[in-house]
Amino acid sequence: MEAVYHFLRSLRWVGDWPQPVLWALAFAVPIVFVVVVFPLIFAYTTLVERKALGRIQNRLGPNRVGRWGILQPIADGLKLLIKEDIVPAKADRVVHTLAPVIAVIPSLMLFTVIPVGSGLIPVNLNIGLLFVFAISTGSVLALFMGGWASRNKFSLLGAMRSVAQVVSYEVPMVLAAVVVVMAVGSLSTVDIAAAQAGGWANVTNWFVFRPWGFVGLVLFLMGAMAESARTPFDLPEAESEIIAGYHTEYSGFKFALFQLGEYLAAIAMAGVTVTLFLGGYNGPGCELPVVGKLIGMGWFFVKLFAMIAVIIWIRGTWPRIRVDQLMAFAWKLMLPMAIINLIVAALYHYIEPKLLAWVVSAGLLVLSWATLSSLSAPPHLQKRTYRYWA
Amino acid sequence: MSDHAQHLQQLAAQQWLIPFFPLVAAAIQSLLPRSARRLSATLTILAMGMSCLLAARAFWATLPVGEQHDEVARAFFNFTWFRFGTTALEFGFILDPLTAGMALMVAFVGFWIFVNATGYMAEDENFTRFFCFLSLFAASMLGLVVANNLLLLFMCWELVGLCSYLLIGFWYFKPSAAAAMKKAFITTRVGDIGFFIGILMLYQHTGTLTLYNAEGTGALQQAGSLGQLAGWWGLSLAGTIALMLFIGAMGKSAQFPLHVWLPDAMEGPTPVSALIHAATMVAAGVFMVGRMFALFTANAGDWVMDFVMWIGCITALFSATIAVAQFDIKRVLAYSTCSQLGFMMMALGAGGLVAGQFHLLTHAFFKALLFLGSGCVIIGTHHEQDMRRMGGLRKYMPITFWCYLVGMLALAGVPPFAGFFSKDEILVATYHHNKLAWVLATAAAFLTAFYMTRQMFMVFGGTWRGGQHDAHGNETTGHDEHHGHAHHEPHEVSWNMWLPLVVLSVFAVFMGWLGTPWLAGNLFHHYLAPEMPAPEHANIVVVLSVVVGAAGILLGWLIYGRRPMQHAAEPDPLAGTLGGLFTVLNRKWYVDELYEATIVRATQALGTLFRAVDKLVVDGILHAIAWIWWGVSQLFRWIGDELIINGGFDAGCESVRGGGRLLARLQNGRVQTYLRVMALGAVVLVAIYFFR
Amino acid sequence: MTTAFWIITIVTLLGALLAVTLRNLVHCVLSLILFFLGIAGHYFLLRADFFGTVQILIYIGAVAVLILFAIMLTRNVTGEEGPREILGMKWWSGAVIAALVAGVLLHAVRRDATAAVASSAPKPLSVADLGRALVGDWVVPFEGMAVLLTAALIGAVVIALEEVQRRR
Amino acid sequence: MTLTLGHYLGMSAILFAIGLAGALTRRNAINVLMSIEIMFNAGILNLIAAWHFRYFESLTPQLFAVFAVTIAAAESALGLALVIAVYRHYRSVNVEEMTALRG
Repeated sequence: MEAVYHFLRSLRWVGDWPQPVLWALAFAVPIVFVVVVFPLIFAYTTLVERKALGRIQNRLGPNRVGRWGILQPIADGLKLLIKEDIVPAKADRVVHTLAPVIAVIPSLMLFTVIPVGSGLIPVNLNIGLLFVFAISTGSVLALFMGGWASRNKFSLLGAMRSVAQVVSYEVPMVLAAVVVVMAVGSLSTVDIAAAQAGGWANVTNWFVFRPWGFVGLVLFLMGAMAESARTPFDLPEAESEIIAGYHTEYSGFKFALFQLGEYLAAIAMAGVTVTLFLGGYNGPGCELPVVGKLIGMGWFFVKLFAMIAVIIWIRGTWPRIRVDQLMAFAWKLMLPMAIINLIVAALYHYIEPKLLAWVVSAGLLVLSWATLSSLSAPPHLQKRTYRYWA
Repeated sequence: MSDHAQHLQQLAAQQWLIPFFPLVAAAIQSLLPRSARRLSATLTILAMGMSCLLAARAFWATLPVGEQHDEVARAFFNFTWFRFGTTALEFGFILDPLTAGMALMVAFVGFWIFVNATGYMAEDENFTRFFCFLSLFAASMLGLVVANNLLLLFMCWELVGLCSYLLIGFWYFKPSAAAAMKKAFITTRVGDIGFFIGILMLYQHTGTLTLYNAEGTGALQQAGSLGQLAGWWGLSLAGTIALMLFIGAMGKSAQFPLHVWLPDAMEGPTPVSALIHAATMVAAGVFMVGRMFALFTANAGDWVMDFVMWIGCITALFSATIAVAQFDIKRVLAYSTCSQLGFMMMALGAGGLVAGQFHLLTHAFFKALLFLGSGCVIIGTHHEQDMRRMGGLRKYMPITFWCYLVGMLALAGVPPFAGFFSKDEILVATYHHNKLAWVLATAAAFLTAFYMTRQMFMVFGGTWRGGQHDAHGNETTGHDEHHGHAHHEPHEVSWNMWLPLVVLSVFAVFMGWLGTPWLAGNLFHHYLAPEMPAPEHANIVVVLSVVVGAAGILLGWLIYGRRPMQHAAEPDPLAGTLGGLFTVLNRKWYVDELYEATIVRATQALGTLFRAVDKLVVDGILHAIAWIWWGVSQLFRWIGDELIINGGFDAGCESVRGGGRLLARLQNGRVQTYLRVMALGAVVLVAIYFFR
Repeated sequence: MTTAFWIITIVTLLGALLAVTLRNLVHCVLSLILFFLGIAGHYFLLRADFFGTVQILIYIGAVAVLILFAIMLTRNVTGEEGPREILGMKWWSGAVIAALVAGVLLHAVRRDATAAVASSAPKPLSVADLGRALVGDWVVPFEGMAVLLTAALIGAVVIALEEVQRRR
Repeated sequence: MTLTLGHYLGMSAILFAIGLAGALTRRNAINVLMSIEIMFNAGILNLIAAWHFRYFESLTPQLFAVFAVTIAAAESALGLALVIAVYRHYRSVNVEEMTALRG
């Protein structure tokens, strides 16, 4: 915000305008940015996703509207807008209507604390990361409200699944992010991004290149995917089990809002992951005086799209897991791993030749991962023989 | 500040270490598994040994040296525990002769009792728990002794009570033990209410609970000015507070109306009886009175000192009479303990601080010795406690016998032994103060000698009467050695049980010389209270007490020694002489029955009443209304004399019912009603605060 | 700031009022969430950002979700209550008592001279300072809290599981 | 009109009273718990307001608030567990029916 203000002041024509106007503009720019750019990213993410899934599944994907289906998202949007908005007769009308709105708001708010470039952040909260976690829990409410208000047992099942899932994965996810907070000593996303500058070509200082950072990234990404109900954690809307989960009874624009909220949350979480572990806007050339900011912004979006691609790739590759597997995975593998990761990060901080620290903590993490995964592995099932009598 | 004073100061700041070791031991043991028996005992004994060494160091430092002949060596260390608002809560530790002597005694006697306990409890499966409790007890008792703050003292006082409760009921699966633990806890709690009121009053008027502080504003240092203010019941304020504190001491030290718990406390394991109910905890009341002595003597016109003396005197005589007619080896000792505590209280009340504390110390040694001896007897005779089924043990358990004899002679007040000197001091002090009390005390001393002789002869004299069956008597008595029943024969106990007896009997022999005026002046008096004038000696008292002691022993020999009991079922020879009185004594003057008939019954009646009221409520409003309507309709249906009478009766019932219902509606089990009343109460309180 | 205060206050009071008066349990929880949001808003207004986010994280993210779970596990999932005896004896007495309490509290606030202190716009709370204090001077209460939370967690699990195990 | 501490105290007093009214009148145990949460929050808000207006140089109010929030969280978890246990036992969450402790 301040950065925008100073930029406006430095412009020849605009700089002489009265200050309140400039401030208002400075306010408006990030808001417009958030409200326009990210939904646009959302729209084309859906297209990319459908194309990519199509390729993975040996199909073509959408290719009818415009060249390479490039206008497909717009067509989808129009279709959803003009569809009839149905509220089931027994449904709780108010809550039913409120739910999609609430689904979108927290997702949009998440973007306010993600630095897309050096100094380019809508709001620099000194507790940005905590804000992310606080806000991201809000989405679960929307899911619950939508599922509960529909008065449909599949919707309710989906809602309850989503609540349980989010509550369970919140814990390891937060713990995975805490290692970064420990390393940086600040909850501010700006500080976290800035702390990863430097090193060879602004790359080697990314936290992902520390053993604990890599483990943190994996854990955080899994938690984030569970929070935003992406495959393989899409139990709340498992279409083969409970039709479409919490949004079974939604149609038209409300349905679109739900989709929007979910995708925005996924994108925002990808953004947070980039900020926390992948160096944020840092990359070769981002330290240059003037164009550096733009280069940094470019790096940020490159990484963001890479993360989105990874998420889509995972969706196309993995099957959905069962409910008991879901819970066991969170509590028996991710949580202990996150706690061990915390300890290892602390060790890393205190062991002095950093190369030694790197080797030691990597070894510890691999060891504990091996132990934990063998402990939480499903029991080997014996060959069952079925006898048919009585 | 001289070097010596500085050294004392340093030691005072380290006084907390004395209770610290047993506390740590207790904490560790609470986590040990049941199987860690050896470790547990080792920990307890080691911790106690550490405490003992520290206490000895502190004791050594308080011994009078060189120039400081005429003032008490007292040092204290106070610190702020926490503060709320502007009020700071101070805690502190003290080091003066009273504390040092008591701490050394507790640690030393406790150490040997722990050693003995390893033998006594060897077969118990809850060995670890036992030693955990013992350690906790030792910690809280030592904490009580070193406290320089009445609140800290009270906390330890209660902890000591808790440990006593836990240890009396150590075998909680025995109904009698469970009853005894409750009785002990509740009875002492009655006294503690008085103690607590005293503490609150003291805090109200002095604004501090620290006993001594460097500014001279400690609670005891203000005793003189408190003595000038008027209190209740014609006492000075200091006297009133002292009276309240004494009520607490009465509960803890088992003085006359509150003594009932101590004999029942013998349900606990014998080392517990030795440690808690003879040597240390029951002495805490005496110690506390001694510690707060400045309050008791603040105003010479108060009757509180006489009260203390008479309570002590009555207890001494009263318990001694009961002890004469008991058959349980431990109960005799228990009543004897009551009686001796009465002696101590009497001495304190007669102004003999030194005499009381001296007897406290010597008594701790020889009574612990006697109790441990009785524990050895009990183990040696395979858990037999009835003296009628013992006898002849002198032959089977020689070491125990000789040690027990030393303890008995010390308790009976035979000249060279410890008890003689200390009891003598008490009698002298009483003689100077009040002749009647002295006569009664001498009578109690006579009884003491008598019942101890009786016990000696019944337990160790004569022949082995164990293994007999009361009614049949078909097992012969005189030929135990020929008997094949080796299992029933008594045997000497293991070394870890008799070694403490030997050590303690050494003290029981020689310790009295510390407090005799015949040997370089009264050393103990000089140590404890150099500023007080030593009491004049009175030869008649000494002579008479020797005579009385000898007479008691002689009488005991005449009745029990000349012709030993042959059968366990034989009646006590005394019973024939005393007739009905013996039964009365055997039933402890029916005090328990009296309490049962009055206090317990009244409480139960009150409980029944409340229950009845509750019952009415269960019926609820609906039933009540239905009843009224039913009555009314009856009235209209049959108008006749009989029915009118009936109806009138019903109406009477209804009115009672209605009253009960009104009261009991308050307790309807609904949280919200309670919350409602709470909120209303809060509103009323705040309103009073604003609009008073 | 004053305007913001009044707006947030209205939201907060509305949330609280609805939470205690609405008949549908789930609606109550949703109103409660509105109330929690209002409180969080107040914290942000008071420059206690940390507490604002903590309020959202703990109360909305955890407590409200827990309550929703409890509703789903105990009552009919629609959250409907039985018919209400509106303006019954209980309702009136409760309201009167609450009003009395409010009156007494408000009177106390009015009487208190320090209540007239205006904002001095302190610098926002530093989380780092808070953290240092928690593991510094306040480490013992902090550890105590950790123990309390663990105990509450285990206790809650035990209480809620009891019946299941007995049935086995 | 400037904003004073009194505004906050008064508002939280009213919130507290609302919570109390709920705790007193609602029949559903979960509702009662929610009302108690309202009272808790009113109390914690007081702490933060006191920090803002008077004790901003001290960390104590916030630390206190941290502990209060922790206790509130523990309380609600336990309370809801109890509600569930009671429901399993009585098949009801109506506080008026939980009268096993009646005298």
